[in-house]
Amino acid sequence: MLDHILSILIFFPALAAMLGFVVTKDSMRAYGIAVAFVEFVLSLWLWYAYDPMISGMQFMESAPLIKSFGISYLLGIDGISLFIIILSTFFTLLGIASLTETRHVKNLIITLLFLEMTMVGVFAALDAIVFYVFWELSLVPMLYIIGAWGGALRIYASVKFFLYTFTGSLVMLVGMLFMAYFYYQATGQWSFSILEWYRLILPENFQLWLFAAFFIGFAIKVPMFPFHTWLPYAHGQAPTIGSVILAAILLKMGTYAFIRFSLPLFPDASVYFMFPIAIIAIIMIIYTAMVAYAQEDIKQVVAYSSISHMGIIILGTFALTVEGVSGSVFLMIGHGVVSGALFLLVGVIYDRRHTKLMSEFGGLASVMPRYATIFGIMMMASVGLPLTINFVGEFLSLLGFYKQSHMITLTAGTAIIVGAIYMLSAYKKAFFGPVTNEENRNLKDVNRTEMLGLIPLVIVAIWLGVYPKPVLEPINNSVESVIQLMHDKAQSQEAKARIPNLSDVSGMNSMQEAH
Amino acid sequence: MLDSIHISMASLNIATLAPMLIATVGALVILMIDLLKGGLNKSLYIMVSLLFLLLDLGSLVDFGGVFLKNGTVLGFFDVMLMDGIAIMAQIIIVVGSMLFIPLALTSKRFHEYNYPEYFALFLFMIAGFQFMVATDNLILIFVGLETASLALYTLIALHNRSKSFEAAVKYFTMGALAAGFFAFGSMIFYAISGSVEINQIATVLAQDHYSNIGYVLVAVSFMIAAFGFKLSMVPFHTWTPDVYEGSSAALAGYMSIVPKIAGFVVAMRLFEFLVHSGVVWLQVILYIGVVVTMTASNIWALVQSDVKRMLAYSSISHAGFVMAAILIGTTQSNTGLFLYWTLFSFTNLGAFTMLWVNRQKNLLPGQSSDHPYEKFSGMVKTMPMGAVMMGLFMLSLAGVPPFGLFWGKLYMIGAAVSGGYTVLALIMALNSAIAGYYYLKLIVYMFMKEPMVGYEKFYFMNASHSLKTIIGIAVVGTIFSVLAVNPLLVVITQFVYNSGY
Amino acid sequence: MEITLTHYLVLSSVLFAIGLIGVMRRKNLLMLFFATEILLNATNIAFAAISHYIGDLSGQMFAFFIIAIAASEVAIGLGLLIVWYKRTGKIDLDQMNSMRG
Amino acid sequence: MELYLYIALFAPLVGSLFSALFGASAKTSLTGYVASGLLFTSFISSVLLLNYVLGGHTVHVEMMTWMATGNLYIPFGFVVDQVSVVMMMVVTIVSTVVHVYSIGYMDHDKGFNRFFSWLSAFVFSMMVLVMSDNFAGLFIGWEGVGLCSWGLIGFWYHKESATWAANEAFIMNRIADLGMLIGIFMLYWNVGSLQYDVVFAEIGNLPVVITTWIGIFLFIGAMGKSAQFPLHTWLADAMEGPTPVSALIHAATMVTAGVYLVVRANPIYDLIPNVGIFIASLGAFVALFAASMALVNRDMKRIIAYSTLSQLGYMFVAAGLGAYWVALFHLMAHAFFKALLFLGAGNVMHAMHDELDPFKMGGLRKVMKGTFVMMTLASVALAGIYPFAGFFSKDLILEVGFVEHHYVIYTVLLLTAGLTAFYSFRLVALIFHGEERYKLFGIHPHEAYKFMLVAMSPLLVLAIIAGSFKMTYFQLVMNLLPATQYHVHNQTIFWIMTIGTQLFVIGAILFAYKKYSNWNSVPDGTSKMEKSFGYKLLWNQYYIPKFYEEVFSRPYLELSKVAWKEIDLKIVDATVDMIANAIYKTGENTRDIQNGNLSTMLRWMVFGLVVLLALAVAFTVGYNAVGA
Amino acid sequence: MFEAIAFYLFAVLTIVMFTITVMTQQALYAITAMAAGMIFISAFFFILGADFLGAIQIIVYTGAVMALYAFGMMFFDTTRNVVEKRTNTQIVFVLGVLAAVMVVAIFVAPIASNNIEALYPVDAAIGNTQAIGIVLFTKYLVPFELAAVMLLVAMIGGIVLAGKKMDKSLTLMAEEDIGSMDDSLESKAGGH
Repeated sequence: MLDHILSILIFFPALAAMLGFVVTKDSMRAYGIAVAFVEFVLSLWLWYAYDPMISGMQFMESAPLIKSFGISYLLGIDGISLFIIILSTFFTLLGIASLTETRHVKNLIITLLFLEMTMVGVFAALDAIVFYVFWELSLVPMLYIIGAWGGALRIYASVKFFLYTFTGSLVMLVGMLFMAYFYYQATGQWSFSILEWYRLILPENFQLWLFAAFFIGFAIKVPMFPFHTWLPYAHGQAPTIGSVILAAILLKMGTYAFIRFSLPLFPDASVYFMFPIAIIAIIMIIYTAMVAYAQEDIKQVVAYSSISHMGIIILGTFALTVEGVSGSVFLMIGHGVVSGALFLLVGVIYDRRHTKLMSEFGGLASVMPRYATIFGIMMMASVGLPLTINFVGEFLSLLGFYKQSHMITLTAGTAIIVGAIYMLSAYKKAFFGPVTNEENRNLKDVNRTEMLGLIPLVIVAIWLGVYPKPVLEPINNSVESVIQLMHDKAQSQEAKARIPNLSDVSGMNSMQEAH
Repeated sequence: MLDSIHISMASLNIATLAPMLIATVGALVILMIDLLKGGLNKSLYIMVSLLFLLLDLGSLVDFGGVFLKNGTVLGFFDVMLMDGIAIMAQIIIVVGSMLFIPLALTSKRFHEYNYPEYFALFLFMIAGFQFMVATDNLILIFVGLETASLALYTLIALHNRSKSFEAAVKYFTMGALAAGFFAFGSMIFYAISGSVEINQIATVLAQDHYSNIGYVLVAVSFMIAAFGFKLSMVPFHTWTPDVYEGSSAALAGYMSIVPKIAGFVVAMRLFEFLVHSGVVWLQVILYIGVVVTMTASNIWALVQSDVKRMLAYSSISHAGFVMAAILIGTTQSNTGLFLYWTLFSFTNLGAFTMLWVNRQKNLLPGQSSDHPYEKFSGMVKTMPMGAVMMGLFMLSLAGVPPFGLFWGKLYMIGAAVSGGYTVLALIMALNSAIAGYYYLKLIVYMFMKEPMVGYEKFYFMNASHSLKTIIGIAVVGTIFSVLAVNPLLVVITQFVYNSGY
Repeated sequence: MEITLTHYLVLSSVLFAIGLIGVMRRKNLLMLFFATEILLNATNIAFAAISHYIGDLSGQMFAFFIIAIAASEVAIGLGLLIVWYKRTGKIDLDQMNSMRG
Repeated sequence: MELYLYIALFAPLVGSLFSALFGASAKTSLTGYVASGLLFTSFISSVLLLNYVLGGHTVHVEMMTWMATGNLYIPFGFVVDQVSVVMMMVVTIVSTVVHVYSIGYMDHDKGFNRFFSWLSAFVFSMMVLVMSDNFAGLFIGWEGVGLCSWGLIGFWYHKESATWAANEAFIMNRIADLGMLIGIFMLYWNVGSLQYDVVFAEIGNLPVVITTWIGIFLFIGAMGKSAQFPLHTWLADAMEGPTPVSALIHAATMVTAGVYLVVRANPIYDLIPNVGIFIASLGAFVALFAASMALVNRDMKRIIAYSTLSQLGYMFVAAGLGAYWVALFHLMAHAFFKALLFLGAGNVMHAMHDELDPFKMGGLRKVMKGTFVMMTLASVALAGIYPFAGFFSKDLILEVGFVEHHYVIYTVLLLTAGLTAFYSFRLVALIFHGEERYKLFGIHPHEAYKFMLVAMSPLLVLAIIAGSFKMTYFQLVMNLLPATQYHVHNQTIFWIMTIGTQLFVIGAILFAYKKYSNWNSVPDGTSKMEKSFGYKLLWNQYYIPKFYEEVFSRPYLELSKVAWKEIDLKIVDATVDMIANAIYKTGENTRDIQNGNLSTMLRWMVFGLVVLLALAVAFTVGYNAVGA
Repeated sequence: MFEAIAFYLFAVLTIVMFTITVMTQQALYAITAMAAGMIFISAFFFILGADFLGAIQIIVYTGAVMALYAFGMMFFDTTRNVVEKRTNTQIVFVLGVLAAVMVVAIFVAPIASNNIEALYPVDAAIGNTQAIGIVLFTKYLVPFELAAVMLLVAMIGGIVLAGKKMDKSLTLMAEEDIGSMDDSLESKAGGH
């Protein structure tokens, strides 16, 4: 079974979703939880069976799909994708378990299960086209979730989300095809296997163009400034569950893809574009933090904060050092947990008051102390307090980039300041002060169902902040192989210099030699 | 005074006529049956048609085997040309027709199906298309084209309402003008090469090193105009939306597939050698034509308020997309053309059948067309499976993987990239994105809006078992196309490559 | 003064252009059909001339088939006009714009 | 000994979590007792460790890996050495006292349990901060205390000013933390490790420029936590928190973390004397600057806060001049008497129903004897009168300045010492002497619980006798810190200085008493002095908070709004929508091409043909031209 | 010389006739002019030695096609003036003239090719009609047969469209009404 565990992971939810059409409406929630739980356990088993010492791909599966065009059903995971897969199954489980939506629950759960399939698929795919298939397919359930269960502007938001991402992806597709064609020219064979592509060394000018093509697809998904404007709408209109999954998993697809595609395929271009992208990352960090500060709707604050955090992830990714890239992968998980939790939390209050405007609240800390506590913990995690999950990622990302540029890191480091500003002020507006609105006086504190969703997240957020090793170690090993691959493939002097060579390094000594 | 002419039967290769003859005979049989005993139910004719189409298909498959073994077969003084693309195009034509003809079995009664002649004309039309693709003689192409077109005009008009007459008249008139273009263009080719056979024309032009460049270009201009009409390239496309709107949804779906593939094959035969001749002009013109067609029709599709008109514009856009294959002119692109069209057939047939299924007899109150978007609002609430299937077709048309058309787009864009047309590939990609909007619009109506009061009952107005079966086939073809792509590619590549394209 | 192929081609082009003008100009559908006949006839002259000058019969064959096609078109065209006329009582194409956009 | 280390470290955490369990429920005294008991355990463990360290040993444990990736390896490592054990002692003593005191102080507060949870959490963070064996661990504690400080300043979250102050404190600290973070990054990329031992062993091999930058960035971190100019404004505002919090966090422990950092990183700062001088100068400046603001303030707690700030300046002077042990010593002594002072202020506040303006008090010595004695003694200690703790530590700093020939600094510090004495006794005089002005406001003051006073007594003792530990202390820390003795070698000058200083200070005290002990009215802002420019300047804290508000906070908010409403919505998003709309509009505007008229359609066809022909002719002409 | 005179004469005549066809307001003039033009065109065929084509031209066009049109005109009653709304007439002429000018511009250059070979050479020994017959029934047998099919299609199409059955549209009728109609319709259909 382990030989096909990835396929099982991918298609089990889809199959279950199909069968779900038969399940009656009342039992659908239980069914959904059961399926998601099984899936989550399977993913945990995957972790258990995963050998953290091997840096390469594991649980590989391969079957020709379109042989004459080199497309094959190629799956495999490494330390980078493993945990995002677990995160996906985890959040689907949490999402369904803490679901408070009452309209058309059956459709919603079926959609969520399909979405789970696409999410796992994206992270498990090693064939560019299979990757693309899941990547695009993930838009459809999300479109439906936002469009059917969303707020007043839901149609605008969902269509914008879909079209924007779709457009970017198509440009990326052209890039993929070009890449495959390049491979064809070099070897006489069509192939879309990423692992095969890794072996290609492209001329630098090709790299630049291809990098740009992939970049557009990924940047819109992340979303990077200035392609980010779909996100606030999507979050603003999406139901809680949609926002949670969107923030926790779907955004990670973009950053994951950078590490899976852009870095190892185009090392020279990655170095070439490092600084422009770092500048964008800085804009994302500071500018969106400012925008978040100006928001009146607490969900928008969290939405913009997502963009800001994604900026740090991007920065870490383009640090092109083991520390930075590991950090960014870890931060993907961290941000997933934290922003997912924050959206869940916003959902809790929205369910009670049907408004997300901070001016409507105030003094919630005295009315809903448990809620305020959990929110506070997650807020602090979001702000990147040490011993919470986000700190590890942010610290490593910034640390990693420091090697490349001091000034940029210093500027980007203001994330910890501006992040604190908008988060704390939002928290202050909603939770502190006297209870001014009579409607808030009798609000119920978080109930059992909601706790079920939130407590695990709190535990994870702190556990991985205190003891990130089980996750960080596999990530590190896989990232090291990526960086080494990049170094070996790099052609330009600058790239060779910027991307560390790990193979002849043992311990600290070489570090000083570098200086 | 006159030498007797000796012709051996073997050299005639009468078998090359078999597929078309089967269709023609089928039509005649239907006419006979009607003569012998009138007033028979349409189901009889439908089944007879299906039967003959099946025979037709059988003979084509047989030809396919022969082709793979022996290569191109010529017949009847080299008028008939059974090469790979001819066989494939005919298979698409016949299969498309076989999927179409059961759509006549609606639960409502429509005028055209009361005529046995309708089915006879339908078979004649198929024969016409088959002749058109199975030759490189401009005369036979012309006659085949006209046979098919004249039958088609009649079929459209037989729907018998003023919109369908209007559609038929428009189509006919523009068709007559296009026929004039075709004749004039052929005339110029004849003038400079002394031949009306494309192969021969190509040879002579090559020998002359295209010294009569002006003539060639004028001839090509006329030909592009003629085929631009047939393939609905902008600005020769204007008939398409009106004709689709005027005719029944079933026939509109059919028109979006079968006549076009016939046109593509002829265009391929005619333009391919010109593209490769190094005449930059043609490449430029085709480039512009392809881009304008794709983009403009997409933009117009955005603003439609009727689903059928939207699909009409969308099919123009798809045709433009496919025309790119001829521009690129590599084996891969031509393979892509057939792959694309095969996959497109299933999806588009499905989409139009969905329209056909919810066709009501009279216009909805307050609406001026059969299939306004509003009709579909909230469909998921009242008819979830129907909405899901329609959504599926829309996603496929938009090119969302892994549904049918995605693989076609993938391969076509891939062909553009490897043919050196990177910018074109980007334009194709971006156009797919624009197209996403109007397909999405329908999905938005179906899945995200509340049902309109009083419209609920229209969703499956016209459904019957055979229609549902066809939709089922289209759904299966759309979802599981990924499994079919590889075998298709292998076969198509072999056919295309061995035909010299 | 010798009449060359060019003369015929030019004549054919002129007639074709007249046909085009007719097609674009006519609003009476029946008279519009006349113009399409002119298009085909213009081509026919050229076919016959080319056939003559290069001594090949294919051109005449083409012209022959064009005549057949023209005849068939008339039949269908008139048929369409008749149903249209029966339904609306008009053959003016300006009246025929129920579909647009 | 490792066991004691872990007990010392984790006992507060256990206490905190235990209290947190009851966080949302009504007051249970149990939490107070448990938390205090655990802290006492921690204190006992610290004592045992101190004993062990006094024996010349150190304890160094590595609990587990925290972060490890690439070459980065950060463990949870803890070290109990001569420096950290001193800090541990300070922290555990003061916090134990504060905990016990708080049981009484917070008696009637709804958030009793929550308070203890936060407070113990703070102690835990502080312990992590001082015990960590690497910079990353230090940073954990660093941020941890910041968090707890946020929670405790904003403890009464229904008060707008409290939450505002909490956020201000957190954000200002964050600004400094960024500097610290950058310093850590620099260390990592230049040394390859963040372990103290590795860093200090390697630091000498680095170019001075890099070391300088490292020093500067680390000090920026210290500036935030220790509220040095220009990041000082939060400290005064932080007085919104409950008074025990002010005692523990904003006087004794957290704010001294910056000093601790500089002391801890002494091998780095030894290499960069220029930065040291800058630190010292800044320290001296802050000492005077803060003291000046304390002169006119009318908020009891703020006055003490400014005094804290001023004393922190002293510590930085010492640290900057390389007298790390002196800095640490003053840190310790200051912790005791300042905590005492704050707790006394707490008693007064309780008695006065949270009234903070000393002008509205007066004559309290009658009803609050214990408190009066304690605060007076604490003030004496603060003023540096022999033989109280302050004398030994503070005068030492003056000597350091003198010995190191930084006479300007010396002079400034001397002046500040006078000011300190003045404002301290201004406060004491206003509160405890003179007329009972509180009667005007209908308040009936009462002395605090007995056990609170008892709880304070250890601090009182320490404030008096801490100076006598000087030599023991010196012996202890010289293992780790540069063992420079600062003696003015000329005996005459030494005595002149010492006695002179004492006289100056006593003079200041007397002046304060004279001026304020018979105060009989509440100033209403009409007196001449109050209208003078100098007074206003000091009263408004040199207009710095206003300046920050006008130059940073408000523009930032405005800019944020512009970023959102003008840029994000009207430019970035509008561009995207504009593209989409442009496409759609094009469709709307051109759909009339399809006007349904057959004539138009035919014309379009012919038009297409003509265009093609035109292109054909053009191309032919061009082709022939090129051919010819 | 004779050839030239004939060419120019008939060229002018056809052009005039067709211009009348296109330009006149009178349907009757138009059809008459067109018939004349068709006949003049057949003259070209005779000049060019395509006797068979000439004959066919006269028979088919003037015989069949014109008869059909004449029938149509009677049916539509278009002998009276049809008021045609003219819009953008300039564009029409500009486009037409442009097309002619451009094509002519190309056509004035003689065709230069040494590679044109007659596949079906005109044999002076046998008559045009005979030669046509031979080619038509060998090489062009398939198009010829298909043309027959095409004419059949045209015939069926014409008959069906113009037939009485088209008068009532089942497409537009409600299902219930069709049920009552069915018998009468079927009896009629069976009748012919």
